[in-house]
Amino acid sequence: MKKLLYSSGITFIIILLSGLVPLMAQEATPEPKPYIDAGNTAWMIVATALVFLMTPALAFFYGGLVRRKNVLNILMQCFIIAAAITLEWVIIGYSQAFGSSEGFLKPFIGDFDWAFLNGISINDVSPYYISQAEARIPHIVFILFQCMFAIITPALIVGAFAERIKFKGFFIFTLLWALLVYNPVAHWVWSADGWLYKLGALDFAGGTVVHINAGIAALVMALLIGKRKGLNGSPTTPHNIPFVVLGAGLLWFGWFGFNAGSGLAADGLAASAFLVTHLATATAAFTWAIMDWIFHRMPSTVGIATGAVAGLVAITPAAGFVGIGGAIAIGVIVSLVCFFAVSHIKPKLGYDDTLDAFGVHGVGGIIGAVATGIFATPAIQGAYSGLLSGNPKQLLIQLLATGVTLVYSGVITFILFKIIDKTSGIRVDDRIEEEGLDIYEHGESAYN
Amino acid sequence: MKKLLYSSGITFIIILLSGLVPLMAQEATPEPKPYIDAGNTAWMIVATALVFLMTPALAFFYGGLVRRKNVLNILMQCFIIAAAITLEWVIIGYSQAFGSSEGFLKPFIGDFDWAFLNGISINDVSPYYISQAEARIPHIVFILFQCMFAIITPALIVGAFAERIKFKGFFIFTLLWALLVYNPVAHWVWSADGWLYKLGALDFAGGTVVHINAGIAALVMALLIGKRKGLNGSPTTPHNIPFVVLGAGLLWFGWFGFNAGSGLAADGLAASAFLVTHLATATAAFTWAIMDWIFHRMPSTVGIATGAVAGLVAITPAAGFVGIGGAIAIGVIVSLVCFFAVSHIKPKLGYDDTLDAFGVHGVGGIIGAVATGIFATPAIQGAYSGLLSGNPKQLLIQLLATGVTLVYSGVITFILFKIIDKTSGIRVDDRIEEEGLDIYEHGESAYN
Amino acid sequence: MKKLLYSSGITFIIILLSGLVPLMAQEATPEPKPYIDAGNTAWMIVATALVFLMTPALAFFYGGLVRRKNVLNILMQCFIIAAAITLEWVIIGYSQAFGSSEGFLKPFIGDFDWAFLNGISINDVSPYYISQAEARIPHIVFILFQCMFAIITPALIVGAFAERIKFKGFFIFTLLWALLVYNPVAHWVWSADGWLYKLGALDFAGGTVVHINAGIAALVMALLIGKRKGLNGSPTTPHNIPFVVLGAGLLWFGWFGFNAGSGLAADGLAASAFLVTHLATATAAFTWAIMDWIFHRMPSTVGIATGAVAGLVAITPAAGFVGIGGAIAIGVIVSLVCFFAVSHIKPKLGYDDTLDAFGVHGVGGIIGAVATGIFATPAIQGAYSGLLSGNPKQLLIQLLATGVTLVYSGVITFILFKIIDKTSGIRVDDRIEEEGLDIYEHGESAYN
Amino acid sequence: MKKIEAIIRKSRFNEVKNELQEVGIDFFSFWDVRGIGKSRQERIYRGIAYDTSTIERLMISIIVRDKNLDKTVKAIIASASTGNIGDGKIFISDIEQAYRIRTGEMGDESLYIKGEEE
Amino acid sequence: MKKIEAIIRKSRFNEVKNELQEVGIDFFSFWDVRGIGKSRQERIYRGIAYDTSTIERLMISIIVRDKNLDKTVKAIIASASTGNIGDGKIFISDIEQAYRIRTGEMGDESLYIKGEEE
Amino acid sequence: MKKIEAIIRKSRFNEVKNELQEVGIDFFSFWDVRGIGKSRQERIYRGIAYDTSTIERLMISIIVRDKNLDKTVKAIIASASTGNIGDGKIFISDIEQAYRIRTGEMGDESLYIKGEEE
Ligand SMILES: Nc1ncnc2c1ncn2[C@@H]1O[C@H](COP(=O)(O)OP(=O)(O)O)[C@@H](O)[C@H]1O
Ligand SMILES: Nc1ncnc2c1ncn2[C@@H]1O[C@H](COP(=O)(O)OP(=O)(O)O)[C@@H](O)[C@H]1O
Ligand SMILES: Nc1ncnc2c1ncn2[C@@H]1O[C@H](COP(=O)(O)OP(=O)(O)O)[C@@H](O)[C@H]1O
Repeated sequence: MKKLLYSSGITFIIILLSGLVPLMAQEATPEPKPYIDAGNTAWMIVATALVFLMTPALAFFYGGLVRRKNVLNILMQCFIIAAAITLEWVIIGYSQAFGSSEGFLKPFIGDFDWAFLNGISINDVSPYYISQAEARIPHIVFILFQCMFAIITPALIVGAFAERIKFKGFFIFTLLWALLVYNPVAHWVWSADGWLYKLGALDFAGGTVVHINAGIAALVMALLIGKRKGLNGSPTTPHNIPFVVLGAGLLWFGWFGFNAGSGLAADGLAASAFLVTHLATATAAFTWAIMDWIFHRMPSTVGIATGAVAGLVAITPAAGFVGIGGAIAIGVIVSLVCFFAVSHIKPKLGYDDTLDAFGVHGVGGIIGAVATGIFATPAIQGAYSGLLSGNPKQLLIQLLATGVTLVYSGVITFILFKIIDKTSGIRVDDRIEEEGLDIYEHGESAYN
Repeated sequence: MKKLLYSSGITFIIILLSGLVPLMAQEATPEPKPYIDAGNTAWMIVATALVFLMTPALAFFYGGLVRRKNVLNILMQCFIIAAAITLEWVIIGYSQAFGSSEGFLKPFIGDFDWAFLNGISINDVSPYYISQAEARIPHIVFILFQCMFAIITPALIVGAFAERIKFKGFFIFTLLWALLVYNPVAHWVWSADGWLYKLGALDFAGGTVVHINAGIAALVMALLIGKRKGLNGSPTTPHNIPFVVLGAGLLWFGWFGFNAGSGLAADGLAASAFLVTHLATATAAFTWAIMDWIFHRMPSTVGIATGAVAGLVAITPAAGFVGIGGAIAIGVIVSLVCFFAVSHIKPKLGYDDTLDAFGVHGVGGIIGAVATGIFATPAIQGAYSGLLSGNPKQLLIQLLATGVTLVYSGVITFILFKIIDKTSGIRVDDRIEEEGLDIYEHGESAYN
Repeated sequence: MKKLLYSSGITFIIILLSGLVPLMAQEATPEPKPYIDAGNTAWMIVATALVFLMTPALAFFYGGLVRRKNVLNILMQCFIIAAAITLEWVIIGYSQAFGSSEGFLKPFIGDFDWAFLNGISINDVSPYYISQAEARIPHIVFILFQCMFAIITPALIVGAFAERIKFKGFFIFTLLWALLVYNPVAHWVWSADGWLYKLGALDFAGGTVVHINAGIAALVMALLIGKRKGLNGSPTTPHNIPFVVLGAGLLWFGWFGFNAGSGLAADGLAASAFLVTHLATATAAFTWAIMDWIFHRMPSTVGIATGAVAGLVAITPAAGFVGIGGAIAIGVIVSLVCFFAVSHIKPKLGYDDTLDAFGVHGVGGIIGAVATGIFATPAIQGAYSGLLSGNPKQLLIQLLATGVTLVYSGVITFILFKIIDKTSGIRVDDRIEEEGLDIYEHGESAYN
Repeated sequence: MKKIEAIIRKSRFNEVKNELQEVGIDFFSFWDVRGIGKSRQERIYRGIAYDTSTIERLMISIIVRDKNLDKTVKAIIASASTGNIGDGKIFISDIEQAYRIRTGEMGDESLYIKGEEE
Repeated sequence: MKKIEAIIRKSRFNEVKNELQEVGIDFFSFWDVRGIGKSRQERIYRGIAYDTSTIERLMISIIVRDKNLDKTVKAIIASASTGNIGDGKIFISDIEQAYRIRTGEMGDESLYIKGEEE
Repeated sequence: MKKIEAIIRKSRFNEVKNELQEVGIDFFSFWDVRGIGKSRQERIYRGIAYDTSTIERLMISIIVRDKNLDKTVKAIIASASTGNIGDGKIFISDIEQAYRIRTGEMGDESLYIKGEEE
């Protein structure tokens, strides 16, 4: 924690000193008359559905990794997140994340104007767009697309405290975290008013907002809630590896919506994002298999699935900015780093991040965010370039955005944990941990 | 049964008395030159695939809930429905449901003109459309989209008589039911000639045609086939709850095609239908979890999945007519009512609707159909409003459509059961019920 | 083998003799200005994702059929194919399959111009198109769509040598096979320069390139690697039939992208391809169930799932050329033939094609390729007709393409096997076969 | 001490469990087994029929003090029987020694909770 | 009466079953077990190797009348053996009493169907 | 020879396995069982609560030569105990005969590998 604070502080200072903070505001050029285009809408509706599917997919990816007695707890957590965050998003979340407000708060959080989607009507054109100025999608589709991102982000955290958290404590945490962490950070990075956005931070599909954000929260939670009993640090055996593969397969599938949808149109940019997503994922999966092969003389299924997810995570922020070379580089790097983070660093540091939510999503997200600053090329979107295209500024901005997110999300998560721990309690009794959360927290057992 | 007949009778009379049956025929305005639009077609092809996916999804939802010895029987039933109804639909079903005929039968059933899709060629534009008069989809896409509805409807019924029906009897029943119940009712409600359609009954994506229709058939079948042996009314434990969640997750995913596709275009209406579908489902799932929490101090996975499905069912007829307020209201109401229907009323009435096909789809469908009459708002489609928008007529029409469907489907189902029971037999021997249908009806066991 | 060589030789001669090889080159008509159309792009992005999903789907279809101790090995093989072939495709495969070259090699293989997708930029329009000359998709989408085909083809072969192959040997084989068999054959049939394409061979979505190609390789591998130990030819029981059904359901779903996407546009042709795909599959599934019913007095789940896959395979090459009559005929024929191939011929010939990769994909692909030559009708695409539409030439061309693919793929597979067997070894030790590949090849067991 | 191993129908489990609790048997273990029985049932695999009929049963294992043997057996027979072929069997064997892991208690003592003796 | 418990390879099950039927043993129960053996096999979990080698075996439990003991054991040994390490074990113990749940029959009688005695 | 059947917590399996190897017990079989215990836990099904509390345990079955009985039992008690209710039980019974399927060896001999005797 300390180190993180420290290094992100330094980054901040560097940027200030070097006067590198011109407002490279990507201001909307005055556009003729935006209209709803059926082709773009068709794609974005489907992309939204695909991103929705990622939450059940994640539930299976995680659910297969835990022990048999805790699988329903994981599924239940993912399911209730889908339900509750949808409500939260419609009621207030969207307004806070993507609405605008006045005065001091403007760069930091939206106001309540769009609460209950107030004033947004069926034929409104999306005010947000990326690659097509006129042929746009309905505003409602944008809201829904973003809703699915708001859902999956807290679901990622679940992996860190799996097998030992009280359902009630988990639920309160998730709701508060969505309100106090996700919505503001989304505003910073993606809202047209957001300060990181105005600073020029690049995050195509959610490296900062989704993965770093969730990853650091996961780490903090894992550290605070403590290790599972009686394991002495040895990993538990996944109870159903086919489910892990099913989850990974569906994640890969849904992630095409996540990344290729983030251009908000069905065009060359979507195609490019799809390509680099697929390529980086394949590369990362393959690299992980090679590492397994080298270190253990055989590639493992859980390993290759983990590698694929790591690749998906890392390419996410970069998907709309990098080309084939960048994609392959990102795939190789993320797989190498995550492999060691998970297999060497974690055991040494000795925290119990049950399903490597930090080791894969946090680490992968950081790599992706930084790599975006390195590999972004104007060949994809003319306006954006990274270090290797002669724009070192971008890298610093990416580091800043990463650092800020780590600090903010980490600190608020810390505070939330402490409050909930003191009030409703957050860790289950030993007996429940031993006998399994499924029976004691949900009155069910998975297989009968 | 009696009560239902009675109350729908009353409704009928009320409507007749109050002279509320003007032909509010939504006649097609003379349109310039409809053409096939790639954007709309793109979306509708995908929507069709999504609705197709709902049948395997349902198979897993149901299959996970039964006991281990009967899971293949459920999967097999869903699978053969997909196969056989597709053939039936192409051969004759589409023509009867959406074709027109002459004379007395015109409002009730189509003729054989489109049998074997005769005369429909590859570049024909769909004669059916909802939200885009000119930019339409190919006729064949409409046929396929409707084919998937024709498949899933009888598959829903499967839940009622699960774990004790002869495969042969089931198959004959399903085929006859499709011909004698599904096709006519679809014609009444959705064909441009249908009498309920002309009356102004609103059913966006199948509350009446799909869910009420299947739900009441399920109830009648459950009552007639009798309880499973040796349970004394206590529920059996689902054999694989992750499968239930997988099914629910895929249903939720596929249902976006079902509801957002029912506008037959990729536009604001599709977006709105998607939004209210997602919102009502989330609300219903969340409400069910809360009920579990209140009544049993813990939320259950099967519960939240059931709540989600109930929400999906209830929003179906309303998806193209209600706004956010209506969606939330529908989600809450359906969850509360179904919760009590399933947990309190069913045990008291003592019929054995194995997987609550009636308790969820029948009850949910009725709530949805009625709620459409209450919450429909001209803010979504200008031409349609419900009670709360000052159009009480609509509510009566919805009640009428509901009542008529309940009576018609219930009576024909009753007759079909009796005939099949007398001829090929419909309930398996005790020994087969005890040892499981998988081995005795299919020569297989699921897990080895 | 001998017979095959023989008969395809004869076919060749017939064609030469009858002078039937005019260059019926379907040359691109000079088109105005092709542009990227959002509607077509929307559909093709989704179709690409759907075809991707087929590989995990296949993994479950196959994985459920093997014994519990080998399921991860199957999943792992499919997963690493997805990863490695993606890399191979981007690096060199696409260029070889769809690029052009100069001189003698032009009709047989592309050169390295497009290696690493060199020179293909984000807004390039696809040079390949089928049904829309101007409103096209991005080149990158075409590359990705084809990438998914390149992935699933070697994955199909996996079924033949399941439960007894060394992972290393398998991996080397797959990579070489992709380079030496898949890429050239794809070039022959689908590249604008390909000799079979120029000859007029019809293969809408991959009957020759995908299914016959993989099927014959599967047969050769099964023959060469030998039977599994200790089975005496009796089939093993599938360890998880619900997984088989899940796989079959997802395959059916994904195949809509495979076939309806192969027209590369969202139009009437896509609709028609979707229709005949769905219809042929339903027919084949139903036919298989009837066969089971007749021969064993009960229809089995594995049977109906197998029938569906057989139907999907057979309709694949024909999907863009045949109408409803052709689809039903193909469905019935493929199911009858595959039923006997799998249940009667295979046991008699006594080779051990573990999961019937040849019996279903090889046989089904041949039937489909031939049936295309019989049933192709100008009612679908004006330029193409088959035997029944008065064009017997087409049938001969189809036979030739089939024969050539059988011979080429068979021979190269044979050579590859021999080389790998001699060098790195290809069959696992008896002990590993007995205890399961999951533990000894991947260090994992599926269920714990 | 005696070990009672009963192979029963899965569908009778609830009845057996309740009946055992009636007579004061609170602890036992059970697991799924498959039985080979006389009535062969054909299996089908892609059009090939082969014969491996197995039926699913539950194995219940109860270790009781000698004095509780009779009533336990009676309770099982009463609650597990349907009168149809396939009701299963009960086998009795001798247990020489028993330990409660938690406390290390041995013999009869390990089988009941002191002060709760029925 | 004796209880025969045999731990065998899963892949030999069909042979064992057929051989048992040959010698007239029509009823038995079986279930999956895992065995700990000497040959350790490494497990991998996300790059961490750990050691928990277990192998899958089938446990077969047959209760026979004393006179059938020998032939049953012989039948199992003959059919389950491959000659390689890991073929498994057979253990014999005494059964004091047996009941047929359906009829309440006791002892030897409960183990065969009258009139069908081989 | 004696049969040791121990019902232990799944979470203690690794400890037990290691401890057994410590004392030279290299072979045993185990499988999942469910236990009925006193502490009832409510089950929920779609809003209906019903009572069927079962807990998951592991059954370990070890056949040892008489001389190894004591140390094996001690090893299990030492490694499987947590001191909380639910630690499980150990039951000892007699085994009359044992065979090694691979070789046909009988009795004590079948239980150890010659030349490796500890
Ligand atoms: N001798 C035996 N040894 C082991 N298991 C047995 C034996 N006899 C019966 N069983 C088990 O009991 C189950 C039911 O017994 P069965 O003999 O079919 O019932 P019934 O006594 O009513 O005819 C069988 O499937 C098998 O699992
Ligand atoms: N003493 C024992 N107690 C319980 N199970 C045993 C014992 N010895 C062997 N087994 C079981 O039998 C299986 C195979 O036995 P093993 O000794 O490896 O074969 P072999 O006798 O051919 O060397 C083991 O995996 C284990 O499950
Ligand atoms: N008499 C018995 N017969 C069979 N199994 C038993 C018996 N007593 C306990 N068990 C098994 O042991 C498990 C744990 O035993 P328990 O009595 O709850 O532990 P403790 O001795 O610490 O109170 C039970 O769940 C059950 O599976």
